[in-house]
Amino acid sequence: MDIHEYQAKERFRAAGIPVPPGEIARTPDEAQALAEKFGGMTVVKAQVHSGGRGKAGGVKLAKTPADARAYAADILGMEINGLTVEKVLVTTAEDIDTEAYVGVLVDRKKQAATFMVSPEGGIDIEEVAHSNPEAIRKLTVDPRYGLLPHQAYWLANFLYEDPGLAKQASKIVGQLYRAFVDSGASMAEINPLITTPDGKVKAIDAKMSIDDNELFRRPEVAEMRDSSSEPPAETKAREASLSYVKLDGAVGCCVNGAGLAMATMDLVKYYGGEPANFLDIGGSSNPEKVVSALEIITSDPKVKVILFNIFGGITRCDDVANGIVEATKRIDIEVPIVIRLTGTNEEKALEILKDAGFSAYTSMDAVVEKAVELAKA
Amino acid sequence: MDIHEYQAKERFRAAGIPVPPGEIARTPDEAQALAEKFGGMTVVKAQVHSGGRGKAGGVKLAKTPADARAYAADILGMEINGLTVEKVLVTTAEDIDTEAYVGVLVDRKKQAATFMVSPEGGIDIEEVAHSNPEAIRKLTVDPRYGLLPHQAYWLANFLYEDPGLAKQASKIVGQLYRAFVDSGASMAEINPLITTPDGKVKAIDAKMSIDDNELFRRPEVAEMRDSSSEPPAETKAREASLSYVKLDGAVGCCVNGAGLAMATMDLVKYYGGEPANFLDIGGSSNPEKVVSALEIITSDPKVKVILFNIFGGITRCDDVANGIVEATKRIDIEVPIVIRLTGTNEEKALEILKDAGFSAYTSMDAVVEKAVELAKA
Amino acid sequence: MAIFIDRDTKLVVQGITGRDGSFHTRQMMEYGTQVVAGVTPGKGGQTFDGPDGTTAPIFNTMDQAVAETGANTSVIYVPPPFAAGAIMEAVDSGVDLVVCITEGVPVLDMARAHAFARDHGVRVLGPNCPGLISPGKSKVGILPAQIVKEGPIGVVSRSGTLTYEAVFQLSNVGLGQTTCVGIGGDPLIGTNFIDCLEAFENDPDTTAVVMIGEIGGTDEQEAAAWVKANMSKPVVGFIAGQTAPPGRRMGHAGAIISGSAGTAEEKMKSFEDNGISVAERPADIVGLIQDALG
Amino acid sequence: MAIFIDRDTKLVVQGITGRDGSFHTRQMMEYGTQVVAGVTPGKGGQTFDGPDGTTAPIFNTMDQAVAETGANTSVIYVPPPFAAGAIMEAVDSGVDLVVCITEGVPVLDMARAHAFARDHGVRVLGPNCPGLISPGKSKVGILPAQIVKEGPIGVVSRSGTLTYEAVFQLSNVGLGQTTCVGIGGDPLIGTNFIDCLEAFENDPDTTAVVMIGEIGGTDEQEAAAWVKANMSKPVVGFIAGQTAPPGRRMGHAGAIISGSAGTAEEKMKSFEDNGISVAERPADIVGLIQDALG
Repeated sequence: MDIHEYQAKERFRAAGIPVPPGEIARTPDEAQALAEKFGGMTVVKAQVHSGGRGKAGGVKLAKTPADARAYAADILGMEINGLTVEKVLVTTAEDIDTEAYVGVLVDRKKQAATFMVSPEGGIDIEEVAHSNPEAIRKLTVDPRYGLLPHQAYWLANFLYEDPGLAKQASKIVGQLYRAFVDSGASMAEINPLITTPDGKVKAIDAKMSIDDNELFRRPEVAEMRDSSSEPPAETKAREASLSYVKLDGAVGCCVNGAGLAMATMDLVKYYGGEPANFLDIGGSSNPEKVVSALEIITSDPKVKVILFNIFGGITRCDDVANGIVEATKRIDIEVPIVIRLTGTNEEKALEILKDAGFSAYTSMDAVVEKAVELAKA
Repeated sequence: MDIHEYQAKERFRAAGIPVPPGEIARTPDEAQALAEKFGGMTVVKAQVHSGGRGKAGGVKLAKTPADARAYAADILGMEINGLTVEKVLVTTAEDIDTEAYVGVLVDRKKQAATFMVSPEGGIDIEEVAHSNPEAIRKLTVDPRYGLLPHQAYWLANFLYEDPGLAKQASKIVGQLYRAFVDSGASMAEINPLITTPDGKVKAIDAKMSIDDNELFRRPEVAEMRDSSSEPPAETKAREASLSYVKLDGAVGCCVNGAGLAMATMDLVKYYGGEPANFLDIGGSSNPEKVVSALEIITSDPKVKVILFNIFGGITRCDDVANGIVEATKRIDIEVPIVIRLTGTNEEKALEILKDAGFSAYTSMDAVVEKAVELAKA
Repeated sequence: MAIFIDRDTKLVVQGITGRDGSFHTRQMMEYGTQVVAGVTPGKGGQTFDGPDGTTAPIFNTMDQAVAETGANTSVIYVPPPFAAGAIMEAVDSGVDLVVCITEGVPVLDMARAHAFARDHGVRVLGPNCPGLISPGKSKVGILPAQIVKEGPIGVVSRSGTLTYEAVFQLSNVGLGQTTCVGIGGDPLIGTNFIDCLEAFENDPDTTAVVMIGEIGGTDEQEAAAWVKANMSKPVVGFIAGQTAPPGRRMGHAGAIISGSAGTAEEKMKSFEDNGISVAERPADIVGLIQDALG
Repeated sequence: MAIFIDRDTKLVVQGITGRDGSFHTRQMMEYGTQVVAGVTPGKGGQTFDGPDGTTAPIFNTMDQAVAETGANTSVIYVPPPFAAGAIMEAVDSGVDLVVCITEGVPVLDMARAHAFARDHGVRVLGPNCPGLISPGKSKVGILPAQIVKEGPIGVVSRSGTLTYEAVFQLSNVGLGQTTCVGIGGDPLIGTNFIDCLEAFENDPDTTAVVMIGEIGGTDEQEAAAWVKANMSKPVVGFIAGQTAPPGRRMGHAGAIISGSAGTAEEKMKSFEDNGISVAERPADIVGLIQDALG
């Protein structure tokens, strides 16, 4: 789960990281009031779960409260990568001497939290990792010991030669790790970490992703979820415990298992179609879940056909077939449905489906070819 | 640093361990008032840094508030192993079904915190460890992982067969470890851990020793020191950063280095005398420290002679000699002083001492023999 | 022969009294897996009733279960908040292999649990994996027994149902399996492709290997390099997620393309560069294996 | 030869700019120890001025110090709150030996630091120890150089000044030392008696060993059993604290008799039972060594 910059900054502040003052505005008036309260120049920043805010015009430097108001009016309601901006962060503008990068994420290969720091801030760290790896210092945190003081200091020394700045940065690295762990994060980033002309080190941007699996024990973090910033279909899928990702094609996919679901999408493409979504309904034959899945898929007006691809393993195919038949009775569906069902009790299942008027297949390739054909019709 | 039962119980309560209500009384009236407040039967317990309270009559079961008053009157002011009781803990009396033991201390050999638990509670765990080691289950906590849930449960299962009791005890074991670590303790003990007829597990006695080296970062624990419960000379020594332990003999010892100080005491005994104290003045030649040391030693009326045993290493002997001469000028000392000084610049030092009228030696055996002779005179 | 589990596998089921645990324990017992014990804290002393009058004793702790039954393998069906703890308990108990089926375990919990397992030299499979099956010998986890068949092919996969798809097709043409291993869809897993490939390479009964990867991470690329350097047996590979968008999690916590790393394209290229035959569709796997075996 | 340090020892001093650190660094340089670097965070780039115009560069981190100078040993004079961290930094930097002089380090800090050192295979001496000296070769720590002398006796001790006493007497009768090691007076120490005895046993130049123990713990008893089982060279032992009362800490954090364990009587008996000559007084050590060497 991604959280907004202003939310990540709250977590950072709680961990002691120096973050300039800033608050959220939902209207131009609020933005102006905040700019007046802070005094001096401010920055108005779109709060949206997307990269490239700056390029899209979602970040503006305001000289006066009136400017802040005007920029907020521009930014609120703006669409950035398909997401509507509903909130802006109004924060004081800082004098910037240098910009650096400090980030921590879970490294799959090292199987542990890993820091990356670079004195080149405000950049795409992955790009720097490729183009100029010497500009990055990496450190994997041994989960048995946590981040040790000398490790934080070692990272900080890569950023600043000045002892005073290095000392501040060392503290911030430790605090960032604290915020990362205490938030159950999978990624936390300060980009840029700035120095000011008067020798202070501060975080002026903040990014954090939370491990969804940590949310059950961190209700205060779970509350940070902003459903307004994701497609309604994805919200509904999450609430129904379905894995769903919206795409652009016409073939609505409903599959059991994530790997098979991806392979199904790929096969749609292979046969010349475009998948409308990724959707894993899991191992359940529960009609409720199938109903939710169908509602989500059909809420996408681009969908021209619905494709079920079910591999019955422990779950018996006839149970799943009954679930599908039951579910389709409960909701009106105007697009054709094709179904592939194989595995345990497959013959029984195919009969049930045919009796209910569905096209039933046992071969994955056959059903996908059919679905693509129907989508083009 | 040992802390009192009531203080250990405060730490335990803060960690969530179920401890029956109890408060401190300094007068019989206060004890009666507390017994009235708690209602029912109470226990009046001497708060003193000594084992064997119970045998000495320092723990009494009071049926009524009047009883509590009477027992408090008996116990307050009582001497237990040379220490005067100044406070009693008044606590509710619990119905006891079974008694068990749960303790954790730093094990030198394993180099880590180690739990010992036994279903035989209210006992001397060291005695059980010798007489019936099978009645004890031990577990060393890997400092890299801390106490893991299954380890706490494994210990708890050794105490109770009943799943409900084991579950409670498992939680308490975890909380005890938390209290131990958060207090910077070197030892924490619940003895006994009881079960009540209604199936509750509770800690009705508590013991904790704090690692002196942790106190600098735990002011709230450092404040628990009760100087009234130690000999004034030891308080003074601690404040002067001297290691001092009072003993019963007549030869006051003033030595640089803990090992040499112990060896000096042993040699006093070897030559037929008895040491009055252990005292390590460290590597300093600072007259202030020597003054404090002399004041502490001479405050003991049993002392008949003062013996300096100094090995000059990095510190030069002449510096130390000057320190001793300077210090003895500042305070009146009525007992003879004999001094052994050897090592760097020893000749110069011996001259300084002889000029100031002291018996000066270079051999440890010679000076100790002389001191024992003077103590017997 | 087979890898990781065989007829000597003596299994403890952690969370045996739960809904999933009890269901799959019966399935495993039916298949012939030696389920020697179950563990559910607080239910020690009770007995688990398996199919056809078989039973397994239940213990409070793994320590007791292993001491009393000589178990050498454990499988975990406990809920996510307790799964990492259950892994560490199993590791501590002295078993050789711990299979964690549970999905949704916090990743930082797993960082600690994997470190603990490494420190103790114990193999963990998973978490968030379907387990493994050595046809005709033993089944540990949730893989459907009816689709497998004894034979010479090793199968290793990050996915569940996609594995069934591949195994089903292999079995249908008579190509049975030595062992099918689901290594799991999480970002931090205990046993990776290389571990399995190495075991298959060393298993005299395995003649060829099917390796099913997906987007996210670089495990497949490292495995491909390992295959080229160390593997004498033919390997056929498939990657799911060619149409997955970057930055989105595709069901599995580990199936996410971050930046330029972990795309299906990159993985398939790496397979090709290292001599692994790449199946474009799941349906192509069988043909490629048949080609490889001549 | 000698143990642990010799002419090849290249030393970094952690806390070189502090009062104790700078004083003892000069002493070590005067003795001829190769002090190749110092570390004080924030003072990197400065230079430490040693005796007779010698200097040593100062770095911010151990990492830099080792990379730039090829140091293989570190000695620590930083205050107690930072000592365990300094040990871990040194361990991480790639040196082979870390000597911690600092007294007053919290014991739970040391439990972690010792675990870290074990994980990295690095030897720690101390904390709360006087260090060690290989006469004529190298000195690391605070032992007074003027009392030692080159020769064939190994000395290992938990105490500081009591060691000086013994070494002084040995030197006075011409019995020089291969290495004198102060293992420290804390309850948790990185290098114990057995480690030193084993090193002395393997050192061809050492012909006999003096071992000075004290009350508290059971290190001496374990060492005695080890001597009987493994040691061909004669060992003379002394134990301080025969008159110490139980339950009281005698200066050193580790010098405390807990219950029946750790009394001087028990340790002396253990020495006798395992063929170690026991000196009743420090003054007897020399005679016993002379007897042992014939």
